[in-house]
Amino acid sequence: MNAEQTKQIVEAALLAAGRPLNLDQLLAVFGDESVQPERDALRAALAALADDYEGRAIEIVQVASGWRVQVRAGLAEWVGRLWEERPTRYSRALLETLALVAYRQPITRGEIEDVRGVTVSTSIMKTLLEREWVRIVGHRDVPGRPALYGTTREFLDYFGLKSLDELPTLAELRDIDSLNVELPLDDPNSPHEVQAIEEPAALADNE
Amino acid sequence: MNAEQTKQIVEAALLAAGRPLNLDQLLAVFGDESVQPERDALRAALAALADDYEGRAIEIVQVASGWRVQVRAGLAEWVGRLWEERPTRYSRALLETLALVAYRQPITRGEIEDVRGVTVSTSIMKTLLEREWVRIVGHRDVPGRPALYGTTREFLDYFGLKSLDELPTLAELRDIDSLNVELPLDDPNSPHEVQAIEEPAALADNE
Amino acid sequence: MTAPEQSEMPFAVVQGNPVLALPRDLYIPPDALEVFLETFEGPLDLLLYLIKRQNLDVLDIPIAEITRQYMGYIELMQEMRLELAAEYLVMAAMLAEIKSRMLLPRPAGNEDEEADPRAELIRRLQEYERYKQAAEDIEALPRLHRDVFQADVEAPERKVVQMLAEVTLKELLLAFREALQRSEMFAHHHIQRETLSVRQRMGEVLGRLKADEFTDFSTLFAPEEGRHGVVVTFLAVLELMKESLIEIVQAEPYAPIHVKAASASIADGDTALTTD
Repeated sequence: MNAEQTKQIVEAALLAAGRPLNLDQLLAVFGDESVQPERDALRAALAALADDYEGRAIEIVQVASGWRVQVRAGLAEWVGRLWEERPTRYSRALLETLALVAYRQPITRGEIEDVRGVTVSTSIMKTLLEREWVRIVGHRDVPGRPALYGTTREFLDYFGLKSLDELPTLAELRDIDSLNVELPLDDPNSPHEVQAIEEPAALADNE
Repeated sequence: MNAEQTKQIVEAALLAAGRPLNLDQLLAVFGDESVQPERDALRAALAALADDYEGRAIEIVQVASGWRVQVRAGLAEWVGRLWEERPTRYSRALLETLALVAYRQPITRGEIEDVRGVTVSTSIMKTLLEREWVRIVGHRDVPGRPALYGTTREFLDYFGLKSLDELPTLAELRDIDSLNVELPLDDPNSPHEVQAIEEPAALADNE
Repeated sequence: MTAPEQSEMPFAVVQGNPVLALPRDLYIPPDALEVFLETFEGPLDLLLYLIKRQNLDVLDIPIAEITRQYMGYIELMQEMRLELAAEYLVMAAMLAEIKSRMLLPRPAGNEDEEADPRAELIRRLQEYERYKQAAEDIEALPRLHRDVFQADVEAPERKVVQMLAEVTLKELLLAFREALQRSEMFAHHHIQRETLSVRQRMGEVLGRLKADEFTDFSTLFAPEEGRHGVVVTFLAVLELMKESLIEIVQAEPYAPIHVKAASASIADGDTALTTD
């Protein structure tokens, strides 16, 4: 099998799968081991496709469970019109719970509640589990053996991440004692420089 | 909007839609009428895409409900492998049933149930028959004439046995770990403990 | 319901000065206020809002002022008959306690050892704030079906092929042993190694027989199997007879023996032998 054929089969598989495919899954498409190309040949095919897609409507991206072909971000505005349903909006309570699971996993529901200062409703955990963004990864060895939650590969895929390392950086905690030495307080550079890389304009709703 | 942009939006829509799109649906993607391209411009974009796809893994075809992008028929053999379902492991109930058929054949379902103390589901018998490990060898001459099951040659072949005599006796079964010397149960070279999911040839190398 | 009057609680900050009283001419529809109050994700969120609104640093909250504002909101929520989570009241108590401790003069000389009464609250506020921010960051990530659309192209012959599961002999035997242990079959040793080959042969013989047609008895035996094989077949036939699974007929002594699978119509004279 030559490089061109390999590329065609890889492209066909990625376009038809409707889900990300990793190298093993791509190899399996070729049949049993005797007819599978080398992994390097696959990587070359993926790179060649990425080149082909340059300037086109689609691109190849790598997420947690493999490679997927998706519409370029600049075209999402148009493509989104294909579906009449508005994309689901998730409540702040759900997103905060998800953030705690993502950054502090494995974590129990009680620990999430400690940080948020309010109870976490059962329906939120249920939604996160049903969406397969979160799963039970074990039980904490304390009375009641509460479930420990962690995020899934589907979570990473959904948000276009290869691994948890790619999550936006968590703000650092400042020590109360640092206040006394770091006066004046109003240094505009100090408190927020460690904040998230992409500053979303999302705070607007707080005023 | 120039022809290149129009083509990109059309391509993005067709690739992401997951269903055929007719001209009206494609136009709607562009927004309201004031910004929609001419229908001829759309047709030109579709023709240009068809040219682009020449020699590639996909093609544009017109079907009853519109246009759709599909994987070329010549690649079906490979792409079809994407939907091979991973095998699910057999249940303990199924294994017990199979073992009882092996040791007490010919045996009726009712007799299996007597030993197991629980009913044997129809789907278990169906799976065993379909797998051709078990067959109906006759009917017991009692009311209802229940089917009598026995094991097959395929059963022996699969488990690497020349005859049922090679199965351990009940006494030997008590200490299954001592069986390793007499039976090809655990080939130290192939990690059977982790079992099997993708290892169809696993038993062959025991012979 | 009338518009609430809250003398102490600032509804807005105008040029740095909190507007404490709701202007008489400004009417906030109760529904809108309710929606506003319901947007808070709990006491920490409400406190953060109060702090941020005044551009205060979390590390240096004026406890007395913030407590007063917080209590104002709590009263308002109660007045609006919003279902007030217990956490809000717990926080109110915590604030009151911190406030009172702040009023106590600290013993001179050991300022370092005496923790700031606000420390725990500040820690919790910061901790909550960073995850609140993280939630907003996650919300801003490109998301599948909202910002990202995966290519999904029609594939020819999209049929699902079910692969077969694999089993090892050891698994099979372990399962069997467990079933036996439950059924106490170990108590009766009526299955011996020898009978296994007989049982296999019973199945084989039965498989070759038909109910509506006789088979020559002698054809059941394969001489090439040797004496042992013939004996096994014979035992199998006897066992099948005992279990009323086959019919054997012989027209007269020394005439050929014929065998057929048992069927209900012929076996009516028999007392049906069920398995024991």
